Amino acid sequence: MSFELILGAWVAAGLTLFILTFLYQDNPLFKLAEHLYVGVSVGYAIVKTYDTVLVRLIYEPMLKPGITQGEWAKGDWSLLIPLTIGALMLARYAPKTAWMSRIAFAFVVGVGSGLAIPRVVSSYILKQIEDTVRPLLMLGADGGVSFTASLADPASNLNSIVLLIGVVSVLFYFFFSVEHTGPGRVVARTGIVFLMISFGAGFGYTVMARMSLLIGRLTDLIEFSQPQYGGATWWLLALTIATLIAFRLRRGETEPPR
Amino acid sequence: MTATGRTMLAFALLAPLAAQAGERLAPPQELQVFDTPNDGGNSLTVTWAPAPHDGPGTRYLVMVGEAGPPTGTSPSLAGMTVIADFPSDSHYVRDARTPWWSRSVPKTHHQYEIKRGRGNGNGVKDGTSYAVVVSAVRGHESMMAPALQSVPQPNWFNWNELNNLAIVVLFGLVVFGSIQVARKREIFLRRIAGLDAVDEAIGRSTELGKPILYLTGAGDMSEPSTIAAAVILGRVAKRVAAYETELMVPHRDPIVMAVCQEITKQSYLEAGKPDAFKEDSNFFITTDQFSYTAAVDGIMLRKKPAANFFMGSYFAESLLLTETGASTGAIQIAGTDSDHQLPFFVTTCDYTLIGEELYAASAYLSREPVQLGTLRGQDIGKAVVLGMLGIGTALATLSVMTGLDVSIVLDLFKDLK
Amino acid sequence: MTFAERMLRIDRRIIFLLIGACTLIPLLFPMGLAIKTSPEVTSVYDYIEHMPEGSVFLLSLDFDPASKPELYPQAVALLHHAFTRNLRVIGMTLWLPGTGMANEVITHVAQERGKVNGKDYVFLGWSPGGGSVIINMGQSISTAFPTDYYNQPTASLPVLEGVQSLRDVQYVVSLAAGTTGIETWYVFGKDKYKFELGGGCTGVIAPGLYPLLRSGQINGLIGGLRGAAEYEVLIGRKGRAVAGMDAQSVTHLAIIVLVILCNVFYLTIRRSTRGGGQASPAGN
Amino acid sequence: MNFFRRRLPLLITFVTGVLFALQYYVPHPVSESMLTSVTKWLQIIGGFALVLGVTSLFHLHAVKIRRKEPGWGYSFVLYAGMIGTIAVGLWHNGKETVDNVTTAFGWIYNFMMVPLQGTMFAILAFFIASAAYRSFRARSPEAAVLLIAAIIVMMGRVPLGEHLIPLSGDLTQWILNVLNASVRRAILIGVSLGAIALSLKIIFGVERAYLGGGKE
Repeated sequence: MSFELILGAWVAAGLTLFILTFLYQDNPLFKLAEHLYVGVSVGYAIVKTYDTVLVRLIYEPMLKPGITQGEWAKGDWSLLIPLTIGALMLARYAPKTAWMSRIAFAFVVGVGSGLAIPRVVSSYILKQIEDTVRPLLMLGADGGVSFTASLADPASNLNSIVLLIGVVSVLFYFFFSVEHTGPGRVVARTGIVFLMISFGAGFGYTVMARMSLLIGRLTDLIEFSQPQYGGATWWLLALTIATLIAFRLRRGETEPPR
Repeated sequence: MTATGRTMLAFALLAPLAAQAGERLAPPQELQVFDTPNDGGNSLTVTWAPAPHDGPGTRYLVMVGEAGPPTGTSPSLAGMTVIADFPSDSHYVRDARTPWWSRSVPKTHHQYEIKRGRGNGNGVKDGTSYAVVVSAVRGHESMMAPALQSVPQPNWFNWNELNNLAIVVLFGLVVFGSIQVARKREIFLRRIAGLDAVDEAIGRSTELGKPILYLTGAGDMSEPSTIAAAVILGRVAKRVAAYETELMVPHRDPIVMAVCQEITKQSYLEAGKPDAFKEDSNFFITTDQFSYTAAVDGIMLRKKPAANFFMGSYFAESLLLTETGASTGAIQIAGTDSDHQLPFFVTTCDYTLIGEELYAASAYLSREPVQLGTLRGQDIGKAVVLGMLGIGTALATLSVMTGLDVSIVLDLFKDLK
Repeated sequence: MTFAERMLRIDRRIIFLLIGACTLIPLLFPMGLAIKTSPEVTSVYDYIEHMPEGSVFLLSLDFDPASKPELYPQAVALLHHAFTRNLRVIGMTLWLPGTGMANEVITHVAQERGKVNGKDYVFLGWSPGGGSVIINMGQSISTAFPTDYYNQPTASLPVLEGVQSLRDVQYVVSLAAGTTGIETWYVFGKDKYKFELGGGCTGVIAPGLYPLLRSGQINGLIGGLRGAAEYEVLIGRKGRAVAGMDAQSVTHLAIIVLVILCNVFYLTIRRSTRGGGQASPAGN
Repeated sequence: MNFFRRRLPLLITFVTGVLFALQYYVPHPVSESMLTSVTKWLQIIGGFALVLGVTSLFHLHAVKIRRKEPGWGYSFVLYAGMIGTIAVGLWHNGKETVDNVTTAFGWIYNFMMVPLQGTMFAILAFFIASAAYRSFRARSPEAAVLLIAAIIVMMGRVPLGEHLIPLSGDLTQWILNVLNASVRRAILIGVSLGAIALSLKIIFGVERAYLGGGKE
């Protein structure tokens, strides 16, 4: 196994353990790893933005057209427009020119809002209404009208009714122009029950998500504890615990007894 | 398989063929060729009427070729290519999912769209005239309709989306209309139960003589939830000032902090306690998610506030904050529109303003016409949606029971392109 | 303080230890419980299974390292399936921090399957703008990504021959850990450019995607580690997700037991306080 | 100057907003090519917006180090991590792998960024368990409903749960597909109405919070 991989295993195992010390309490090891995390991810973002935006989206299409073909064969000077708008955005940092950044934000927010409106209507309003509006009875194979009550089939009539009740009552719960009294109270109560079921489902599903992350980290730690990595996890675990104890003792000395 | 079974199967297979054999093969009737409407060009549409001989045994062939100079005669078949060959019981107008207002041919007619793509070769180009021929084929027999010409071109409006545009315009009018109304007179808003919980929590902190912790979330000042959090902070600060309880507001965004500082100051002034206002009750920690969370958790454990408020937008840190807060025994009130964090707020907090309730609470407190008017406009929008769901379901059910065609109304509620 | 109260106030670090143990033990000693497949996952599998050879499959890996344990196994399974079916694969990401992982998973699986970069698959990398990237790809892929991750011009890659825009892509699957992901691909992509869309997501956002699944806006949904495990079962290639499901089983059960214990203690406390309140006047 | 500072931005928002909202309804190639150009620009501007977010962090920690505020040493670690990553990244042209060999930049990504971010979120697994034990109580009928739904879904999503109570799997499917879908749909419709109202207010200059930055 290469040296880089072994070193990598030690670093990764160490940083993982440092972060996990937060479970004991907030401490310098956690803070160290946490700040390193912010620094590295910001550095990563800067490098990627430079490579993608400046090199691949601006410099090459504009000044190095030879490497691409077709539409890109000629230098694309229209890219100066987004470059200018982007530069205006950065004007925010000098107090005197800060107002210029408004022009850039105005453009981005304007286009963004415009793009969003019709698409939101189409995808999140019409499409959702379309799928909720379903006949409450079904045309049977013999031409007669029937009612399907299977819970297992999401498209059954019974489920269409349940879905309709859910959508209507929850929409009504978020209706602020009428008091929730009389029949409104019943509908709003139904809405809150539906909301709670959905939150319960969300909680349950999220448990799986968070456990997966832990499983992922522990799987790595188990792998790094193998002899080919020099038992990195074990050594580092001992080191981390020793450091935590040392911090605890030192703090006990410096802090006056209560 | 039993003998009877086999006979029945054979009968079932033969029946349609026998019926078809009785029908004479005829050339496609009412053939129309026209530029495909509502599109960006490079496409033609052919439609023709269904025929009695339509069935699995018969096929339709669509042929296209560039039309020569318009001589008035029918273009020759040479130079035409077959671009489609399909069973005659497929490809109907109704398969294309268009609303009734943008259809010119009955739904039962056959329809085929000629354009570049899977198996269509290079398709057709805008501005060029094309001749199109459709023939019905059964076995070796074939009947052809006379060729028709048309020119594909791009269009300036997609009429299929008319209902979408209408919704945008009408909803816009409703929202701006409501804002105008709100500027002129009071708009009724139902009581938000969560606000009582806010007062109760402040009351309890005062009794215990412990501080109050108020968080404004992860968002910046452009997010509606952060604005709502700042407005509610104003209310909390006013109460706190009256009772002279300690208020702590740790921030993640410097601009939000500056705004909240102003709001807090104003609240102390209104409560008649400007001297009690402390500049450092609003303080900045860091922009980073987990450093911030660790620091706030530290404050909770050290200062043991009697009430924690979590307003605004939150991400994964929500649970780290509320779980720690719950362990210190504080009353916790949350308000957020971050729907994946709601399950955690609902389980770990004593009261939660769910989603739009947060905006409503803020509008209720601020009495600002724009906020109130928008809320009313959205309410009208919701009422219309509820109406559409009710009418739509009733009509769809009626249609199943009576066989009535209700698409004239239902198409309005659909997203058809 | 009663026993129930004391139990409810135990140091949370004891629970932390319990959860750590419940995760670790099944990882070291797997049980291998059978995993049932659900219709949501099967429909993604079936769609890929029935795509003709050489048709274009776009996999957008819209997640960051924080969601790696959930979505990485999904990506591995989907890529294995797509390469087995000899589809042309386009990889990309809308999430900057995910670029390295996305590149790694595609290269890794392609190597295992003996596929050649540029001929059988391409990794376009990351580009900022979210929805704008998708719109732009719908108009022209080589405008949105003039070059791929390795700086090869996209317009001349054999794998992208005849693929000018998203209209020429048959199936898109977005593996998403947040709002720039499946919804974005629907709103700015499928809605207009008419490819079929499938989704894979973390457990946190999965419940929020069911309205889109029901209305057919996405044709299937692979939810969290469970979804990944189901996909691994479907393609008959058990990996990290199936291995993780045992630990999931134990931790889930542990949490259910904790919730029940919490409520038993809570109800005893409530009953005893209520009971005490009634008993005292009678005792006087 | 007032025109450039106040009116011009509002005018730009109005014009671009209306133009791109209407673009959706116009299938003509002219409108499509306008969409292509502007979305290409937005990709690039999106890159600048990222830089904007990063710069404020940069500034913040620089101040902390200069003033030697408590914990400034950690800010130093942050800087070291950032500058080291940038230097290595630029050296390798921003590539994690070259010819299937991991570069030093890829090494930093694989062995520092991935485990650090992953573990940060893995902590939540512990907190969710502790919340389940300490605050997941049936305080009211609504809370009880939430609790039961959560238990069923937790059972139905794992093989062991389905093995012990076979019904839980189907029940989970039903909760997710029908009950949960209806709620999420209602929330989606409500939130979308809010989003459209907000976008319209921005386009017509009623909502101006986004302009921020820079005094009048």
